[in-house]
Amino acid sequence: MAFKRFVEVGRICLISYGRLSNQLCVIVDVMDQNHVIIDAADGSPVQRQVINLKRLNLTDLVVKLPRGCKSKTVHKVMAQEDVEAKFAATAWGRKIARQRLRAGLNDFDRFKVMVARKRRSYLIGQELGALRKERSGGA
Amino acid sequence: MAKEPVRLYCKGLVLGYRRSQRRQHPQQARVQIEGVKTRQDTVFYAGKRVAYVYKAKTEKHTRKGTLTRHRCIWGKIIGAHGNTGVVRVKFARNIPPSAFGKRVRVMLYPSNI
Amino acid sequence: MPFKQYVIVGRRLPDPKRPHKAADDALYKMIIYAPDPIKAKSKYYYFLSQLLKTKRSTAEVVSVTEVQERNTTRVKNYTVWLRYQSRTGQVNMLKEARATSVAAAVESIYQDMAGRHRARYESIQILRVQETPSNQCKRPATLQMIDPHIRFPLPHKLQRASSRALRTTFKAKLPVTTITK
Amino acid sequence: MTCRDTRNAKKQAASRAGVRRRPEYPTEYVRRPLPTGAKRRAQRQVTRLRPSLVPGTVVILLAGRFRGCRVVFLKQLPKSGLLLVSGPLVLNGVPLRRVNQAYVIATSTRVDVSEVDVTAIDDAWFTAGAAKQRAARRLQQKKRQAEAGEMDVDKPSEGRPPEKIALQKQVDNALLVSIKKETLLKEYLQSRFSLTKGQYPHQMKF
Repeated sequence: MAFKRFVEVGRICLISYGRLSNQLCVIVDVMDQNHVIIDAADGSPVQRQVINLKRLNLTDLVVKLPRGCKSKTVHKVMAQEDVEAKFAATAWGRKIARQRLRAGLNDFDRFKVMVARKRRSYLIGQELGALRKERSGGA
Repeated sequence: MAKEPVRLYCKGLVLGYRRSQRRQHPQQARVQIEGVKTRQDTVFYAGKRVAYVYKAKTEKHTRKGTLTRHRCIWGKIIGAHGNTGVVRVKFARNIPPSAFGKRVRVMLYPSNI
Repeated sequence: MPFKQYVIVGRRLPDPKRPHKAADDALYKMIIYAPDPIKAKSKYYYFLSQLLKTKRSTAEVVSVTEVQERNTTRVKNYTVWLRYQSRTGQVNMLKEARATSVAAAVESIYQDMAGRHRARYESIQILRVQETPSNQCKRPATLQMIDPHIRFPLPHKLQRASSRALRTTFKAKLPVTTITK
Repeated sequence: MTCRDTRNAKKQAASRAGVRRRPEYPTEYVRRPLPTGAKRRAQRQVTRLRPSLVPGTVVILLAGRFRGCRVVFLKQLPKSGLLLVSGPLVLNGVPLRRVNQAYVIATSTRVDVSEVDVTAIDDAWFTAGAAKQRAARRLQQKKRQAEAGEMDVDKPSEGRPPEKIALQKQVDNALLVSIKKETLLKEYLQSRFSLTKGQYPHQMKF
């Protein structure tokens, strides 16, 4: 199987450890085989920094960046390419968004989710029952 | 005892007394609370009441006047023990060693949320 | 502990018993790489004793200044000349490191020396550190990183819990470390 | 000028004016009882509530008969500092009740209580007639003990006085108006809170 995700300049990554975990960033330079320099979109809590690749998860997304470019360029490219939205549209991005949403729910919201879940399983059960009936009736 | 309709406590586990290699302090017990993994997490539980509920042979009168085999030792969380989320609990009467490895209830009160 | 770059100025203490010479007024300024000023001063006294006949009690440190480097988010290539006491004799070396600051480069050199040659901090003397343009680098390890279109996969990755609170002693599933994507 | 200088200057000025300050000490020891706990409490300010507790907050009761119930916090009672809460009674069976703030979790859900009039309720509202009720209960108990054998099912207790029932209704009706405005809020108040597997309160938001 060929590799699809590479450590390269412009690779969009997710930080996987610590305070900044699950924050999007982009590789702007490769220092050695274990360390890279990352930067992020404007307004992100991620500052330009050296990071160990152990603390980074590579995503499928890549943007075009000159190696070692300035933060200003990174901000511009990240905004232009709409990286945030592109990632949010992926399954991985949706999962993270859902986790964040779930963690932020208050007691009333949890109750509403519970009600919705019950409703869903009720409807599924209803449908399933109808299908079963249909089948047994046909057989 | 019938299962209560609601659980309003966290599950805790008595690990033992607070101790050093050769000395132990039965006045304080170490309790591990489920889901509490770091010292920062224990801040939420500081001061919370702890109940060690157990069954004894002899029945005793409750305040309501009924007889029951269940008894309870109440305690209070007095601080963190180490950095892995274990807490120190002071019980009204020192908890017996037979309680080690047993379940305690960490109540949600006194609440500060 | 991260290494820092210190500029240390010191001198030999005048000795009333010794005839005063013009050279006795000289101040000696050195750039020392060390984790803290205490260790830096120790290294300074060592180097000074190599230059002059002094020891701690006959010399003094006038000032210790930590050099705050600028632009520590740009990767640079550093060439480091060093000398170390191996088990058989003194060895001079030229090493290259990629880092974002001089101090970080020196630190990685110390680590490298410890790993490859089992050389301790005491037995290593950093002679000179210089930032080198990419086209003048020599070592293959540096050259392969200089490649403008560098691109490599991470074939062996261990997923770690994102915080201490999420670490578990036991796992339900074996971790998959060979990521082929 | 040092402090001592100032003091000396003052003394001199006072003596010049012919006034001599003389400390007055009682010659006899007068025994004055220290204020009792209740008095001291009365002197003190009103109990401070947590900032999360504002009138209208839905709170979860943590202990007692109604543990787990989600109820509405109406106001703080000035004298005791306790919270006045109401279920409302029709929704979850919790009547107008006093609770200590230590025994509730304040949620971030709020109910509009601007239309709810609870000015008539204070601590005395709860304690009035309590002594009478207690006495009646004791009497009944004694009676029961006297007729030990024949356990007559104690006749229905007197219940709450009609004016309390009326006020409860009035409060509940006003509350229900605003509760009904939000979908599922009624059901939410009807349900009980419980911790389930994998829920750790220190990680949860309320």
